[in-house]
Amino acid sequence: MEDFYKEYILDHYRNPRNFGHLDAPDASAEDLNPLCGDEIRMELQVRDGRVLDVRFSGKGCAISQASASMLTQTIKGERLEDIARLSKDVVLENVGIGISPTRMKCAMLGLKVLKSAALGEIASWPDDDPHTASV
Amino acid sequence: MEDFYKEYILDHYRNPRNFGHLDAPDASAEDLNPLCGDEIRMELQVRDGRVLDVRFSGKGCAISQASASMLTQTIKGERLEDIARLSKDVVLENVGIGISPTRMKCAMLGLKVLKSAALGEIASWPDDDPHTASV
Amino acid sequence: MIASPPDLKLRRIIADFPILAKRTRRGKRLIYLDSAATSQKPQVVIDALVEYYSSYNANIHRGVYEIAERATTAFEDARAKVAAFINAPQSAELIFTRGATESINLVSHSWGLQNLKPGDAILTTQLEHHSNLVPWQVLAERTGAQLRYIPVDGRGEHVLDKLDELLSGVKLVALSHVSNSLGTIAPLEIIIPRAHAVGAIVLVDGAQSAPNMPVDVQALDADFFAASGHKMCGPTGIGFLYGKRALLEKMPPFLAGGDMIKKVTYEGTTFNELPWKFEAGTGNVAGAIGLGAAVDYLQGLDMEWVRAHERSLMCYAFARFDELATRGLQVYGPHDRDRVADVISFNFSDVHPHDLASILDTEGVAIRAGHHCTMPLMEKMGWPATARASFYLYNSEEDVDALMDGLEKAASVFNLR
Amino acid sequence: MIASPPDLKLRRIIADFPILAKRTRRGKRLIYLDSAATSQKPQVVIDALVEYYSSYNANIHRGVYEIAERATTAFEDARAKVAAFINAPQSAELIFTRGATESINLVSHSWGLQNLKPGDAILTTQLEHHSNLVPWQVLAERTGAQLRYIPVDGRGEHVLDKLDELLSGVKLVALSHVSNSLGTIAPLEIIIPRAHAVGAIVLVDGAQSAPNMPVDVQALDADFFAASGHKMCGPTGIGFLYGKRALLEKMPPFLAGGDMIKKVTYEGTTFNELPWKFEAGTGNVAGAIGLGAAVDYLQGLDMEWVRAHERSLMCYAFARFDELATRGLQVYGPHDRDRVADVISFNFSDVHPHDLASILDTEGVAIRAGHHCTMPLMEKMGWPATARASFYLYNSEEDVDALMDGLEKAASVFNLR
Ligand SMILES: Cc1ncc(COP(=O)(O)O)c(C=O)c1O
Ligand SMILES: Cc1ncc(COP(=O)(O)O)c(C=O)c1O
Repeated sequence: MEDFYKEYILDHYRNPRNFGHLDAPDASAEDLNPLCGDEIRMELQVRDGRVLDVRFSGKGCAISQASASMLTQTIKGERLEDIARLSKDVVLENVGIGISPTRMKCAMLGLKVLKSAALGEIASWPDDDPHTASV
Repeated sequence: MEDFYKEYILDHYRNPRNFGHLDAPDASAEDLNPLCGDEIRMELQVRDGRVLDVRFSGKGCAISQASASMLTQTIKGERLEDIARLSKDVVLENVGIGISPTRMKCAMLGLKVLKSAALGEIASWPDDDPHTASV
Repeated sequence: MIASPPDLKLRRIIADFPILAKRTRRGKRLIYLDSAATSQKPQVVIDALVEYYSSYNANIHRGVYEIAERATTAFEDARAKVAAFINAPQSAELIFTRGATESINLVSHSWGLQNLKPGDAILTTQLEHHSNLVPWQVLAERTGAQLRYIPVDGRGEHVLDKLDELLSGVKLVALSHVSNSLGTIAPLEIIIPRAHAVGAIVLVDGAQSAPNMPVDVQALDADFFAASGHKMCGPTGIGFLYGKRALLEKMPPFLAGGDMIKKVTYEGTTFNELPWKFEAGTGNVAGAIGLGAAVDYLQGLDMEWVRAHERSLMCYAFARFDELATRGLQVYGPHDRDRVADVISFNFSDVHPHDLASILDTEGVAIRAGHHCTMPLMEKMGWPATARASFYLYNSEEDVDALMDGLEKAASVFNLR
Repeated sequence: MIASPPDLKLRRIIADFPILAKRTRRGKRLIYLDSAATSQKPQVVIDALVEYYSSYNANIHRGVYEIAERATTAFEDARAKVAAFINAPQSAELIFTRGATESINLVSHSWGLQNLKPGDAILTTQLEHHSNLVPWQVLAERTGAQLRYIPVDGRGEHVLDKLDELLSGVKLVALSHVSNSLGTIAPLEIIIPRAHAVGAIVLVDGAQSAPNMPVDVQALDADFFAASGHKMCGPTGIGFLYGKRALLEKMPPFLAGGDMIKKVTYEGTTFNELPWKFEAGTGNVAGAIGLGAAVDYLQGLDMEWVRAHERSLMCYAFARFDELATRGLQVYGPHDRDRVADVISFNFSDVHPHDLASILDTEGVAIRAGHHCTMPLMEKMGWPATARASFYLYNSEEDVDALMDGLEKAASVFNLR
């Protein structure tokens, strides 16, 4: 857990990238983690099925905000369908290591909201597995 | 428990005394033990506040039927107010010894119904105690 | 007939249950023949509770510290295990409740009040446990829907002659998989497809089937399936409701409170996702974890084996009971060994079942006496009460012999010839 | 300030709780500061469960054999103990439920649907737990009654200036005795008589008071009192509702099923007497017996002592927290030590409570972070979340010191000056 709070996490938490709003987003979504109250909104500008620009807003813990911030850097230029298919690994790679099961939703909230925006409907939690109700 | 099924219990069970109905009872009541389904009805003929005659009817286990049968023999000539105040001891004395807590209601059903008839309202279980919800 | 002594597997099972090694106050071996009321618990289940309370007791879902993580994982793993036990497609379709009764009430309050109106009908059967009957009476009264009964014959078998007629206008069929008072196994393979054909949904009360036979809710195509942990080697105070996701999604919550909400303001509330939408307040965490351990235990034994073991015990018991037929022993319930599960109801001459149970108790034999929470069935059959012996995975033919000896004793106390 | 080491009584208490002797995965001592979420369990409670499951596990109320008698007696004795613990006049007024949430839902469904109509009002407060808020929102929506809030000030204390106005037309007041997120002790001695004066009844959510202070429902003159066993040293899955007999008698049953009925026919049902009218289906037998043992344990310690112990821990914690005030530690909730119970909510600079809790966890310190199931309160106060430390009878001043050390660590991880 110690090495969880790497310098760059704190940096993204205190100086989130792509934070704010787009004037006329082509797609957007927002959601919250009912277990802790973290909130994230994602807005996308889309051209030819690809993400041209992205902004996020929200409030919450360092994990949720930093992972959302890092995610916005990862997905520029990506195709919406690829985004809708992103696995949780992309987030895990971004944040580094050591996320405990309960805090997984903090880390995954940004991805969930991003996928919802890309899909145009509420995406399920990225760690959903038919026989393990995620928390 | 063995000595519970004395000969006279079986006798009262198989040959209940005062079994049946009165033509025009002055007071009556019936009730059942929800835990086992035993049913008892008591009918009283009353003169000058005293029980002139009594009949009971019902179905159930040897304990419930025999104790009701024995009770009808005990109370002839008694005053209604005394009947309303009868304690469970009268039944315990009648049936002898060794009634387990759960079967106590079998034994007491007849008394409860008799007291209800005497009171003109539903009596509580004779073994009620404020801090021990009886069973 | 001579009882076969328990084989190695059975002896090992018996040793798994600490209570079966205890003696009664009179120094008798405990012959527990009341598992249809509640089952005994194997040591592994008791250990799971102790381990939780002594090592990682914490509230779930919200704590980020170590023991809370562990408790949450164990709780949700238990859900997954129970879901897999009945072959539910997703564990989000598995809601923890206190038991079958609460599960059925959840459906009657949530689905029932939302979907029923005057003119609709609810169909159940004549042999339901009060827990699968009274909720529908109450619901019918509240909604103006009509409550109908699939009749049973004198042996407690479903009479399906008029099923089409009975099904007309029916929105919900609620019936027990296995009857707790007669052991009848319901012909779900006939009733469920015909109910679906008229657009009705089907709730299966599995309180007596989940403990005793393999259950596959997908093969049954049950819309809801309710059961109690305490009857299937699990702790008290825990049970479950399985429901098809499409139905659960559309239903309003039942209880309101913590955990079932996503967002609350002073003005109103957004509800949480499945399964938590239906789990308001702190759940029975230890109970769920214990039920998970129970389900592991049962699957380790193999539910096919459990059913076969009980079937063979029933055959032995029926054969031995025949010996007392001429002295007034009457056995109720289906004759066909494939249509009856783990329960035998009977009466012995004019010995009232309560008296019989008290006499058997002096010999360490625990059976149930009464109406078994099926009063209307008893009334229909004309039985004021019955005695009931029920068998489970830890019972042996020697237990049946002990029951027979107890019946002999009762015969002598009551001077039966 | 220097922590006083635990005295003999406290050391003995700590030794009663097996989990407190365990080490975390990182080899740290467990500093459990989340008892407001759920308390730890003393060995006597765990033993009571094990004893039940290994020696007299049986379904209750109906069995006439030895272990069923013993289980029934133990279950009903537990009811009597819990009733006595809150000084209920009769144990028939004490209904076992899964927990405070179910207790409150019982009242909202049974009393609420029967007694409320458009034009009536329900009064609660701005600091309720979702479990004592969402049920009333749902009830208000169903009945057309209006839901109103007693406001709280910036420190989470009840503002009673407009109480008369707020009470006009009110049929039910529902409020927590102690707030789980701020520790505020409600001025029940003012609110209850004034509510009664306008003919309203009062439900007290005692989930946080029953564990932490002496409760006397007669002295309070509460009409209903709800609490959860798992927060007061008892098992999970058990709790209770106290209600005045006159009210309970007139209320319709909530859940329907076995045990709550007296007589059932295919046409309808007569309900059972109190308390069983409200206890449908097999209850949490082991849970109730465990709660009885918990209540014995608490009474053995003396609830006056528990309150005094926690009060003194709170004073110590407040004093130590002051040391970090200049570095951005903000403490919420009442200042007056007599108006706050076992809970301290706080925030530390820009460290989000979740991150704080994760960092503390690495030191073995278990606190809670989030909205504590009081989202509307958090929104009103403008706090996205808070960190919460809660104290119970097994905590010591050394635990507070460990919390302080953890906060220092968080400060260094987050580079706070
Ligand atoms: C004040 C208050 N009310 C109600 C509840 C709900 O209790 P339970 O979840 O045990 O039903 C809680 C528990 O967090 C509480 O603190
Ligand atoms: C067929 C059936 N349904 C429902 C129930 C009710 O189960 P519980 O009392 O555990 O809620 C029982 C238990 O006796 C049962 O046998």
